[in-house]
Amino acid sequence: MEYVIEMLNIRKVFGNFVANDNITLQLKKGEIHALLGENGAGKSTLMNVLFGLYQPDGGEIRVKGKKVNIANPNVANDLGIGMVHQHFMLVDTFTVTENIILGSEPTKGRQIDIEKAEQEVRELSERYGLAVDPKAKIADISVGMQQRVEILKTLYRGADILIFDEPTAVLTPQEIQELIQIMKALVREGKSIILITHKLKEIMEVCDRVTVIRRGKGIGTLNVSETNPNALASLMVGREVHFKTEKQPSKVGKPVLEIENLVVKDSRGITAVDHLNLTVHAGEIVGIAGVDGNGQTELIEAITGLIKSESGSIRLNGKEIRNLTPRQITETGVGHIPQDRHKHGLVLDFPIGENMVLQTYYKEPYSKRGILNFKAIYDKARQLIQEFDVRTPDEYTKARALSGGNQQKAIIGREVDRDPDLLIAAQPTRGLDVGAIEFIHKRLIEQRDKGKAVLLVSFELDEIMNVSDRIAVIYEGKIVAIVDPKETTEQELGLLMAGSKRKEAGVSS
Amino acid sequence: MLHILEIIIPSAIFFAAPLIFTALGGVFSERSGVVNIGLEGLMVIGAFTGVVFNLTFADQFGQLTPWLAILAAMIVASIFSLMHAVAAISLRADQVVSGVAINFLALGLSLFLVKMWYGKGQTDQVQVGFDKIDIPILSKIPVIGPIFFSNGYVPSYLAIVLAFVVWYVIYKTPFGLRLRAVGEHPMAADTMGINVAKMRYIAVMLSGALAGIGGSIYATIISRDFSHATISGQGFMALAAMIFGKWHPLGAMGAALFFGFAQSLSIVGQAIPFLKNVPTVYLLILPYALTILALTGFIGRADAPKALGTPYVKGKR
Amino acid sequence: KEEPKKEEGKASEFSIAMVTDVGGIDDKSFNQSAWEGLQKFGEENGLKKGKGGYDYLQSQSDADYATNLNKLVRNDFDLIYGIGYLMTDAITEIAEQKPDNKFAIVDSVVEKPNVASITFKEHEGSFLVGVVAGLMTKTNKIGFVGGMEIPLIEKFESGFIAGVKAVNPNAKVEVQYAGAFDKADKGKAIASSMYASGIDIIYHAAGGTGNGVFSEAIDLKKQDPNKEIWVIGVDRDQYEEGKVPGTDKSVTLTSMVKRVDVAVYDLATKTKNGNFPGGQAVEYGLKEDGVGIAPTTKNNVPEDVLKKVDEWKQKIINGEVKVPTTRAELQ
Amino acid sequence: MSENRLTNILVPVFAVILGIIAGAIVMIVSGYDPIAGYSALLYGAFGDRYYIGETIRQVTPYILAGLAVAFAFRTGLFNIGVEGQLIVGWLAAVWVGVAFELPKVIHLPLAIVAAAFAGALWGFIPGFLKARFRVHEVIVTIMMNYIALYVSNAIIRSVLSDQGFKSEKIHPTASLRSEFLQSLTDYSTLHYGIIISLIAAVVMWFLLEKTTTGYELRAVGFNQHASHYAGMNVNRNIILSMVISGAFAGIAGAMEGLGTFENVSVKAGFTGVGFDGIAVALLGGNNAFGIILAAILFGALKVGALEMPSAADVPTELVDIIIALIIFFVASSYLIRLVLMRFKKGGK
Ligand SMILES: Nc1ncnc2c1ncn2[C@@H]1O[C@H](COP(=O)(O)OP(=O)(O)OP(=O)(O)O)[C@@H](O)[C@H]1O
Ligand SMILES: Nc1ncnc2c1ncn2[C@@H]1O[C@H](COP(=O)(O)OP(=O)(O)OP(=O)(O)O)[C@@H](O)[C@H]1O
Ligand SMILES: [Mg+2]
Ligand SMILES: [Mg+2]
Repeated sequence: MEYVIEMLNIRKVFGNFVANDNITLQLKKGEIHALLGENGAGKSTLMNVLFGLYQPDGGEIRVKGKKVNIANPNVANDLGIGMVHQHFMLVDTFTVTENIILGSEPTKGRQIDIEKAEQEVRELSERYGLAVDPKAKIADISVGMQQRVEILKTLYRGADILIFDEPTAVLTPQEIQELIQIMKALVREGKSIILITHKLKEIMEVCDRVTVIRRGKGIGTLNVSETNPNALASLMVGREVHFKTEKQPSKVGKPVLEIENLVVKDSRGITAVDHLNLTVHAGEIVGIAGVDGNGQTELIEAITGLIKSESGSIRLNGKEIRNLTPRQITETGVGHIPQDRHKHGLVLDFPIGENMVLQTYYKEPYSKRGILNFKAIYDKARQLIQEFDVRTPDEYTKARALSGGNQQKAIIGREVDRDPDLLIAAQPTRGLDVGAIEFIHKRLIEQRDKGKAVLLVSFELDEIMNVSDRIAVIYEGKIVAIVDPKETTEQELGLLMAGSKRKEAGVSS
Repeated sequence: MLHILEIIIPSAIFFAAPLIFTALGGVFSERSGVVNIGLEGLMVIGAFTGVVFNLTFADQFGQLTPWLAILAAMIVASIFSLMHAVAAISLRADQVVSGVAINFLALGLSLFLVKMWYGKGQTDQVQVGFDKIDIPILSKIPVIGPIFFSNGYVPSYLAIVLAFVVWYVIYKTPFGLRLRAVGEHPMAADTMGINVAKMRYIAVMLSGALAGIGGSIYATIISRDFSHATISGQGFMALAAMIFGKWHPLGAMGAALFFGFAQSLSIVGQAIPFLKNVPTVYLLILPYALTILALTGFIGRADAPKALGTPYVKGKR
Repeated sequence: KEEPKKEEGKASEFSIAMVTDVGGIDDKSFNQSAWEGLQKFGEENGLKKGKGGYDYLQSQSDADYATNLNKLVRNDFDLIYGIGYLMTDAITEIAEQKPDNKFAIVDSVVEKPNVASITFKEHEGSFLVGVVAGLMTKTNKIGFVGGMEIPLIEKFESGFIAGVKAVNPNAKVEVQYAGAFDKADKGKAIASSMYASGIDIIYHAAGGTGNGVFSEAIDLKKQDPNKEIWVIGVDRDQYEEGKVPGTDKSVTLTSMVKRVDVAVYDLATKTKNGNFPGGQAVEYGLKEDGVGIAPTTKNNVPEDVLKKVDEWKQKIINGEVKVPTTRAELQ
Repeated sequence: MSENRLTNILVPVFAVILGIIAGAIVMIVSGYDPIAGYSALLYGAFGDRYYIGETIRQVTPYILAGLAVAFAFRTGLFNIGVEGQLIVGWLAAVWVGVAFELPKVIHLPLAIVAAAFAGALWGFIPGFLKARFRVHEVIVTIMMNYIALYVSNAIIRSVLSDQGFKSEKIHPTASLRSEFLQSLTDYSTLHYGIIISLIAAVVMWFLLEKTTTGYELRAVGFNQHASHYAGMNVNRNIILSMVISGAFAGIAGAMEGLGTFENVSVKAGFTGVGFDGIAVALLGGNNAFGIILAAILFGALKVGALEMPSAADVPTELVDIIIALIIFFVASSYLIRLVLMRFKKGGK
């Protein structure tokens, strides 16, 4: 059996914490090999070791049978190893081409030969079907294209062993399908791929074998054809996991959120939300399905007051809240789990405790006559940490030190605890493992069952289908259809999201 | 009117030249992600070295002395900037703190040495300086010639040429691309096999070299000696020029020229008849007020390199 | 460091010390002059430098004046000088606190019984260099560059203008203030603009800012050796500062010297002899040789002009001519 | 946790020790006697009650300038304009001190408030421009320093005196000086300002750490987006931060105007206190208690240095070198931490 990569008994320790405990992973030539594990299981760490970003504290690495010492990413590049990182490694202010050639620039004299570079990028992108605009700035292109740039970076360097660290977490279903096709094409070209993903469906669809790790330890490697999602999930979590969250039929009450003819422009002044109408009632979860960039972000930011809208009306329990300040809107009874937890959700340098009162710090009992009451704040924090299973050494730990999943649980705890009439959840489970997803879905449904309105925005069709009571499809800033999840299919939704079909009947509701 | 320009422009250029050199140094350092509040101190070192070299070797090197003095200032200041580099890059120091330390150290050390070597608080005056020149041919162009190409100093023109060179280096060469990448997203650069620390070391030392030139030409052309007051605030003005110019070499040059222009306007203004009765204070604050107005009115916000000020630690997210 | 002469270093000697402002004892200006006076006195009286002899302390900031003066009091110096008008308040205060100590202040007046005040008639000296400028100008345009707009510098300005006008009513004097004593770049820019506008003689009373004036004049002279441009120095003989490299010429036309050394020496001698003029303000003018023009003036100024200068000097000493000290008096 | 705190305290202590050792090496290398040098330094700072008084007097504005820099720093802003804010504060305090005749209980506080107000105004401008136009506060504060210098000089000449170079002395009712403190310290210029600056340190600590406003300011300093999301008025907080920072700086000016000098004179250049404040703040780790200690160190070094040339023939500049090295070692605390960690591991 020919292995292109062998990571044998790899051990990696951070301080006193063992992130990788004698993990073994062997990659065959021409296969797509999944690496599966909970958040914080040590997947990224293991791959960073392979890519030369970390040095292992034990074990050995062989590339094509030869023992190697990967001291830095340069060595990895030379060995033909390329990595698409979980958090994109792109320079926002550079063009696509500049990002791709960075570090091995073609030159003409002393100068970068940018025309030649663009030509090469264009050729490469055509050859692998990775559509990119070589002259576009990274900041101006979609997440999907950014990812294609990441892949091109590795191909440009001639990598034949590719590591994808959670590439699909940030993609829309369409983009995921495209990526799957790309990976298959790459394998046909003789490349080998390690794929990290939390989506078992994807593993079943494209992978040949899967290695499961749990809490830093290797659990084993299986052939995908000989296993199933349920088995994989329990292997990785160590217990039974339910994919389909159980829920009672909804008891729909009066309208809580009513949006009429809302118009919002994005930061570049282009109309992003275009005369949009939507109603969310008490006791229901409305899921917004749509391809990224169809106005979801602007819609939510307009409702929560983060940006100003042009015209229309937004009423909460009958009260007009359009263009009020975020504070006024929060106080009217809106909770918001933001899409970008690092940018909006948390003050990463504050302790968890202080983050837990980010919306309420100025109110009793946390503040009296302008003076903070730390006892009340940290009592509350301890209670939420307990209730929402936030894994942290203590409530004084900086939010920065928590893993993404736990940061997310903290935010959800904070928002749900305020018991808002309307809870807006934007991509609440992005990048989280199945266990954490299950937990968060339960919490959303709990809110609904308490008679609150929930507005869920997600690119994950699974999530939308599972959790929502009604699905509103957004396309080019308008709600183009309202469908019942029980009466629709992913195919139909996909078509609606692509704007190729309209379901006029539902629109007015 | 033309006559006034013939006075204002050359003096704006000579005033701006030290700022241009130093601000270009700042551009290198900060583009690589290292804050450099220490520009002032690096200029001090440059001025000190330039003057001391000039005084010591004037007899040996004759007319070549000021040029060699610049070279010496460049080398010494870039070695001095190594302290900032070590602290900020290898020792993960707070870059502002280490820059402030550079400022204190530069002034303290150079005055200490002046006292030791010359037995007094300031050096003697340098005897061999740069000559004022009219650029051949160009200075003969009507209108433009007398305004831009007469009565100038070679280093002043070099400063302007250098700004274009730096622009070329930063925007057109692989080195520049890597430098900017390191300042925007060091981890991305790292994964592309670029040695982040090395790039930053080079950038900081370049900033030392250029600030050294700035300081030494200031001392050689303008003050002609070195004392505690020789460099007093020019480094901060250069820092302001760099930010004003949005971390862009040509922008920094433009901003420095703008300062120079405002400064000489405030001086020539005192001689313009209808401004005679304006109290001096208005003319004194003119350059600074103009800068604030310009920033507010039409320059607007500037975005610093994203990784500016953050030490790069491998594997840290 | 000079070896103290042992046999003369008796403890009972009269000791003197001074506090400089931030300029230090080599500021090429009044601090340096004062220190020279002190040194001369010390050497002539066989004192050694340091405690019990003659000494100085340099201030790093305005806040140090009082501390430094007090330090000298604590070190039992018999006569303590504060050099510069900036020290007025500090001397006033400490003289009050230590009525048994003797103090002196230069360039300012402090009315305390234990303080002797030394001031200079800078306007008189400036008048003389004004006469030189008025007679020497070819363009009838003359410049004055001041450091900061304070009464002291106004004395220079007024006296100078009066001197120019006295001999050459057609000459115009342009006045500019740099706003600081340590901005050589501004001095240079001002000089550049003045020379470019046809001014051929600049009198500076601007300390370090004046360095810029010299550097501009020298550079212009190097560029075109036939150019007739001049600088008039201040406080000390600034002939050397004006030396054009590669030649034996200097752009320094003359200098208005202010003999702080003479005054300081004088006072020390009087005090040693038991004639401390406490509570008095001694003003040093032309008559007392406290101000005047530098001896090097003859290098660049012809005999007949020097003769005229002498005539005016006599008139001032005789009281025939009264030199204004402020712009108001100048009118 | 507590081990961490110990390291945090040890780091500056080591930095100071290393700085002093390095200073000694510099003295030896350049042929001076380090023991004589340091004895003179120590004597000049704490040698007798007079010197102690002078040291405390010097510490007073350092604390306030340090607080001003630190306050802005903690909220994500770099205030290089403390120098200018101090100058206008000084001017305003003396103005009130000269222009009014009031009972002390009203006059003194009024003068201090005026200084705080003037400093706050000087801080407001860069704060406002940053909030409204996103203009970088570093440039504006640098420019405002020069404007403060020239404008206050012009006002001293034309308003506070008749074309003179200094104002009249303030009325005793506005003075911070006291016979008692002077007799205690043998006529040093020590004044009650030290109490005010210590109170200011407590105020800063309390404001930032204990109040709702402080919570907002810190949040905005760390993450403007999250603060906006949480309903805070980001622009208001930026302005507020600069205003409070400026007020501290203004009060530092009042200490000079109402205590040390009791008047204000035309300045030939910057006082340097504002720039030293940056170093004090950084050395003090931007926290109130640390700033007090750093200011004491700074004040003692500065005042003590004056003794070195006459007593040990060492140039005063040596102290600047020592200060620089201390700051440098604090900045490079990572190194010290590493060594400390080694040490601990070895010890176990
Ligand atoms: N630089 C670091 N310093 C300290 N601990 C770290 C560091 N990087 C990772 N860890 C620890 O190692 C564990 C594994 O992290 P890793 O990023 O490999 O997890 P992962 O499996 O990729 O998780 P996810 O699914 O969330 O991406 C984490 O729980 C974290 O506590
Ligand atoms: N500087 C650090 N010191 C200690 N631990 C760190 C540090 N940086 C990262 N970590 C660890 O890394 C982990 C973060 O893991 P990671 O970012 O993979 O989580 P994630 O769920 O993938 O987050 P995200 O949602 O942002 O992708 C945390 O568990 C944290 O303990
Ligand atoms: Mg990961
Ligand atoms: Mg993750």
